[in-house]
Amino acid sequence: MSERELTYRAAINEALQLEMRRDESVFIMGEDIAGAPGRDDPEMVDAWGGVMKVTEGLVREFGPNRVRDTPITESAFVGAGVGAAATGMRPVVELMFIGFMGVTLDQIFNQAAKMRYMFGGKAKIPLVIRTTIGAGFRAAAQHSDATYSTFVHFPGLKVVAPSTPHDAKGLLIAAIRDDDPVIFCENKVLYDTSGPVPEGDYTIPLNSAGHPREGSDVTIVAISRMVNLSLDAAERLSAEGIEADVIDLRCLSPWDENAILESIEKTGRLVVVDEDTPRCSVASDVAALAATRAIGFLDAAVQIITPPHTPVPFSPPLEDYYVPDVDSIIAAVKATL
Amino acid sequence: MSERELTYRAAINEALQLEMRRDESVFIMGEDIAGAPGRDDPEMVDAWGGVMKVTEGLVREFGPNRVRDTPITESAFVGAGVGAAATGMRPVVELMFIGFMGVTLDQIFNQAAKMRYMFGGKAKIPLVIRTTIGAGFRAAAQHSDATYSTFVHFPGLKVVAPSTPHDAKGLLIAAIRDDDPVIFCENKVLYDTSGPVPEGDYTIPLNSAGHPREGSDVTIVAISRMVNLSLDAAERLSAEGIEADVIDLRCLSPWDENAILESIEKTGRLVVVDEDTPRCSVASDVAALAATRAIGFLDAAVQIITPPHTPVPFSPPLEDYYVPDVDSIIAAVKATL
Amino acid sequence: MELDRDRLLWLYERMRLIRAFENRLHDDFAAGVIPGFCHLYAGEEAVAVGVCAHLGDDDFITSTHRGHGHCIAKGVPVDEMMAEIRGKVTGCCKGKGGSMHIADVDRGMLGANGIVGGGPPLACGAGLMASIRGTRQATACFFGDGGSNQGTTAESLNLASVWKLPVVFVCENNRYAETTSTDYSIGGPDIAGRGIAFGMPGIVVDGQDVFAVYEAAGEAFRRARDGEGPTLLECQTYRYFGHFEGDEKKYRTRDEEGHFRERDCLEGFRKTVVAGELLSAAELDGIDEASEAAVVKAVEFAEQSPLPEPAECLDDVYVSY
Amino acid sequence: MELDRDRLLWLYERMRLIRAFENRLHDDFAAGVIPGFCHLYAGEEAVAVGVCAHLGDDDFITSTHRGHGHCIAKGVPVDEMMAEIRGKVTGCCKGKGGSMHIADVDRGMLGANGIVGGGPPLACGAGLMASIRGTRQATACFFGDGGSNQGTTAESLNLASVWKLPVVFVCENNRYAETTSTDYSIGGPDIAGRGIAFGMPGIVVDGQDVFAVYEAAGEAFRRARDGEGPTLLECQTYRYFGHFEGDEKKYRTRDEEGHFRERDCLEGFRKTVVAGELLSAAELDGIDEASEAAVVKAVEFAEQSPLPEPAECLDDVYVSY
Ligand SMILES: Cc1ncc(C[n+]2csc(CCOP(=O)(O)OP(=O)(O)O)c2C)c(N)n1
Ligand SMILES: Cc1ncc(C[n+]2csc(CCOP(=O)(O)OP(=O)(O)O)c2C)c(N)n1
Ligand SMILES: [Mg+2]
Ligand SMILES: [Mg+2]
Repeated sequence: MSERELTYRAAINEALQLEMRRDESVFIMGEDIAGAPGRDDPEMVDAWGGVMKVTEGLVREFGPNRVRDTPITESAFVGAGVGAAATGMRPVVELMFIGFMGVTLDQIFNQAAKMRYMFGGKAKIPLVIRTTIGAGFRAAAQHSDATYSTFVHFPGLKVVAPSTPHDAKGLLIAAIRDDDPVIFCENKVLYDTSGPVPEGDYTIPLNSAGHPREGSDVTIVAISRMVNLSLDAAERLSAEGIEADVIDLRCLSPWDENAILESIEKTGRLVVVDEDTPRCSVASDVAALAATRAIGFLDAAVQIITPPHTPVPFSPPLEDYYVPDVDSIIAAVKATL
Repeated sequence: MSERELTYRAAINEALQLEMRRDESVFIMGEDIAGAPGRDDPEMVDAWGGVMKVTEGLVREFGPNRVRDTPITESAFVGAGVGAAATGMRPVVELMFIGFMGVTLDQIFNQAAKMRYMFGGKAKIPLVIRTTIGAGFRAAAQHSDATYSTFVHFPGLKVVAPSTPHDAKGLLIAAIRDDDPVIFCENKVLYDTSGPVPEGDYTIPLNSAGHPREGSDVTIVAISRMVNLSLDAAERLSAEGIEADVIDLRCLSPWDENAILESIEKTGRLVVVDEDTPRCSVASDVAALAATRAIGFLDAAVQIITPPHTPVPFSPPLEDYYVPDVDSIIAAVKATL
Repeated sequence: MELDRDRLLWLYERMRLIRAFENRLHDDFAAGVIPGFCHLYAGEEAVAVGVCAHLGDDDFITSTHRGHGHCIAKGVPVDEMMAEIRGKVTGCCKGKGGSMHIADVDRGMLGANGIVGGGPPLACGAGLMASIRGTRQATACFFGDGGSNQGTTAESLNLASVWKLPVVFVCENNRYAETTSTDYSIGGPDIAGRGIAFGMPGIVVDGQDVFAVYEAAGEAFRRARDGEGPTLLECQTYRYFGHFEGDEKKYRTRDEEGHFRERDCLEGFRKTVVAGELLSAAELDGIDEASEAAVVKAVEFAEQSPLPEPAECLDDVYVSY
Repeated sequence: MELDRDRLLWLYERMRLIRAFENRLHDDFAAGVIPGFCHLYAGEEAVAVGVCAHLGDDDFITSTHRGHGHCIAKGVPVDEMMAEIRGKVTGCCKGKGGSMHIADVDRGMLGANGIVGGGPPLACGAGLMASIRGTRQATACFFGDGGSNQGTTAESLNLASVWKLPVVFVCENNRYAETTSTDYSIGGPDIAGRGIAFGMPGIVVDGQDVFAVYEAAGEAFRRARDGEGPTLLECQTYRYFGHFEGDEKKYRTRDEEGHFRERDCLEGFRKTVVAGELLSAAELDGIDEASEAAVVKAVEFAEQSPLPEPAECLDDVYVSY
């Protein structure tokens, strides 16, 4: 029986569609997520479906009241998401690129994230902020960040970064149903990748890790697109008789520390692969977890593979140098052996 | 010969004064940093001298052209600092509390930090952003953060957090003279503390660590006010015969990795004390450094002491629980032995 | 203006209660029993009360760092408020928020806000909820003259305008943001004009006169609920105390303060209703006494309430984690 | 308007060069040789050129994601621009910035900007430098209709107004922000009025007419340099191509496009100067040819230039670290 395949993009679109059908309080907003807002001309409706076409078609089914194009005012519309969530809705807000967080961070960090706590637990903010991460598009320094670490740092937020269409759908549905604010990080380079995606709705716990490959020689903990590269590296290593245990850290906050610790216990070696820059990063957290809670099991120094501490450059050879690649993962694994 | 003592507040004020005297291109701006802007009445001039009184008196010496009170528009005036720096000035901008970063982050993260890189090295941004950090004032969730990790994460920024009046003065002078954007974190709770401060100008390298106490049993790496607590802990431990090597991580980005590594080599034990929240933090970086580059020297699991992964609560017993204390540092040290 | 006796009594009661509450805090702060920052609303009562008079329990407000008056006008019980400000577990935020984050979402009070300009986007969100659901709920968004310069405020004015959200923006122009006079900080002739520029009525209102506020807000909420979109009311008022407790107010003259104290909203109200024989002086005196008593009771409640257990620090971050 | 021959020639030359540059990029993008996002300025030339005509080398501009036209008008060499857009090491940002971050600080071009609303605060900073130093340097701040809704823009208008900064805010209202029409996104009758609300002249200008832009900008820069403060010019214009290359423009009609193409700034200029016998058609044809040739040369320069070495990725983050 052949499983249905969908792209990462279509899987996200389907999750939104299913949740909007299921629950009237779910609505989506963002810049040009439908396109040509305010125009009646049927040729124009859904003119874009989002800059990455992830929300295509939704305005046709749900109309402009629940699929809202916004002016370019991220503070106001992300904040409107927070306010709508505090008053009973389940908004899904699109922040076009994670690098745009700077114009709206206060509404995320000081309002959405802290509100429940400041109010003594007497509010809930069931808000999802969908955003895109990742280099590889030649989109240069302000449109290529993968800086989810910034959000992981803030208490009050949950952060997920799926690497497969299957996880994207299940995590997004879980995020929408969750009563806390969730930052949902979609990797632009993954939108066109395909994989099996069950029909109908299903959820994946927001504190879970994926375990796409088992092995006993070395643990590779990777995030988002770095999981794919790590699996490629693992294939090549396997040919040399080195079996990697690959952990997909799809949930960044909360995170499944035990999945990591159990794997380290098994392998005694740890390589962390992260597309975010190195300082104060999830990669550091994983290494710190090893240093604080698995030191007795480590047979080698931990290896961390990330981009350098630089912004993302534009020119193709520079950008290609910036993003971690399969060779560097393989070299890191070998350095632990 | 008795050394001159100044408060942390006065040391910072003196650094600003000296640099403004020395260099016409240095100017300062922020909300109510003088007070009563636009009023001629001599009784009103310098009505506040900043909410924490750090800039008191400067407007009397340098006038309102170089000591500029701003409207409440952090994006505009921090960005104006970036623009002024790019065009030849050396602005020192006050962001009243680090928790206000959210309303201006884009100008810091996407403009100040990335500009030089995006422009191929053909710009320099000699900007200092002075801001206050730290809990202990019962100032609740939005005015008590110590979230310098957010800035350490971003390539293109330098970040310092002095713990003594001496370092505050020397690092601020260095920051003003530096050609890169520097986030200068002042701990509110330290303003009234005193210590020896040389007259005249001197600088402290922006990539250096302090080493306020030597010891061979355990390394304590601490930041800002946590250095003081760590030194108190070290005193008490010393009474029990445990000698701590205390590293003052006054420079967070760049940082003196070697100072940490050398200490770990000597002691074999590492405790990290940070007032920022734990995820994607400088504390994680220090532990990760140990895991990646000092694993062979570690005789025990690394211990990390930070506040919990929560916003800062208001009520005194809650806030006191939130901030790391001397007892918890001592317990952590003992756990490494 | 159709203001019946009950409504008049309510207006005075609320204003008077705010005044009593804030005066007491002023004293208590000086006595050293109030932790943290404390921004008092005394002097500005007519604004919160004239606006909130139009709101029911299922309407919303967003607030500022100077939020006590908004709370009381919206019906948050003073016992829970006082306990919160003292950091007690019986406080409306269980001691986690304090004065700067005092809130009561169940009563539609979406929180004081430590971030100047933090509230307007949230107000758009409450308005959006009502707009999407097609209810007649309305939201009042309070912010200061200082807050009117914040980009988030401008963005929110525009968003509410283009989406015709049922939000009434209430600028409390009390002439100062900390030490900074509006003469210095406000580009343009007034703040109301910014509303007009963003496509909504922008009206300057005498914020010392609760009747004027009540009337202007009445029309604004009618528009809002009828789907005609937002309004910006610039209410000109004055804070009696410093920016926060401890502020010496060196940036303004005692003369100026006196001038505004002469236009006190409570005094003005009293004169009008007594002269117009709408309420008797005795009735008003009774409210004065009751207000003081309510505040005394609130302080007792707060004082007798326990502090939170330290480890409660760890709770209430997430619904689940 | 005192426009001598040289000035007229300069205006046409610059506009024509922008047009040639952008048309070529349009083709080259379709041919797949341009990496990344590419936002073209064709159609809007009169705005950048009419404004920058008033600026010298030591004046400044801030720009947007749609920055090529601003660069050319400010005098950035097209060779270095084309090399940058192709990611070459000879580019004005050594290939690190690309189209969206093209810059030339030495020529006062403070960078295209990938963040809508990113530029206005920077423009205030350049203005502040001049204001503190007491020079007569001025700054032009370009932003779009979409950018006019961003809070940073409103804050900057206010800051420039209260500090009387020598900044001219130039809103390029090309009727769309991506797919979003100004009918939908702009609260209020126009964008110019926002300037007025923040205390500066706000003027609607025909952005298809370089003479109109030149004249309005002239007075604005005079004010700026004389210490009278900022001005907001809302220049009504139109972009000929999609939001970025690859955009199918489903959100607008071909009719509408035709309407604006009929009001083309280059055609309009040609008609006026030829009819007025200010310049000859032959002179203009010569400029047309020279522009095309300059772009061909720029492409050759770019194509022959090397890519950066991969490890140059690590340079230029800090002056020292
Ligand atoms: C984003 C931000 N910037 C600065 C502050 C510090 N601050 C607190 S209140 C205040 C003045 C606010 O003035 P206004 O909006 O007029 O309100 P008022 O205090 O007069 O009621 C300032 C600058 C803050 N809390 N948040
Ligand atoms: C803060 C931010 N939000 C959104 C975007 C995505 N974006 C890029 S250009 C653009 C439209 C800008 O419209 P406008 O300001 O009118 O300029 P135009 O493209 O018409 O020249 C948008 C939404 C961005 N780059 N930055
Ligand atoms: Mg005020
Ligand atoms: Mg536009």
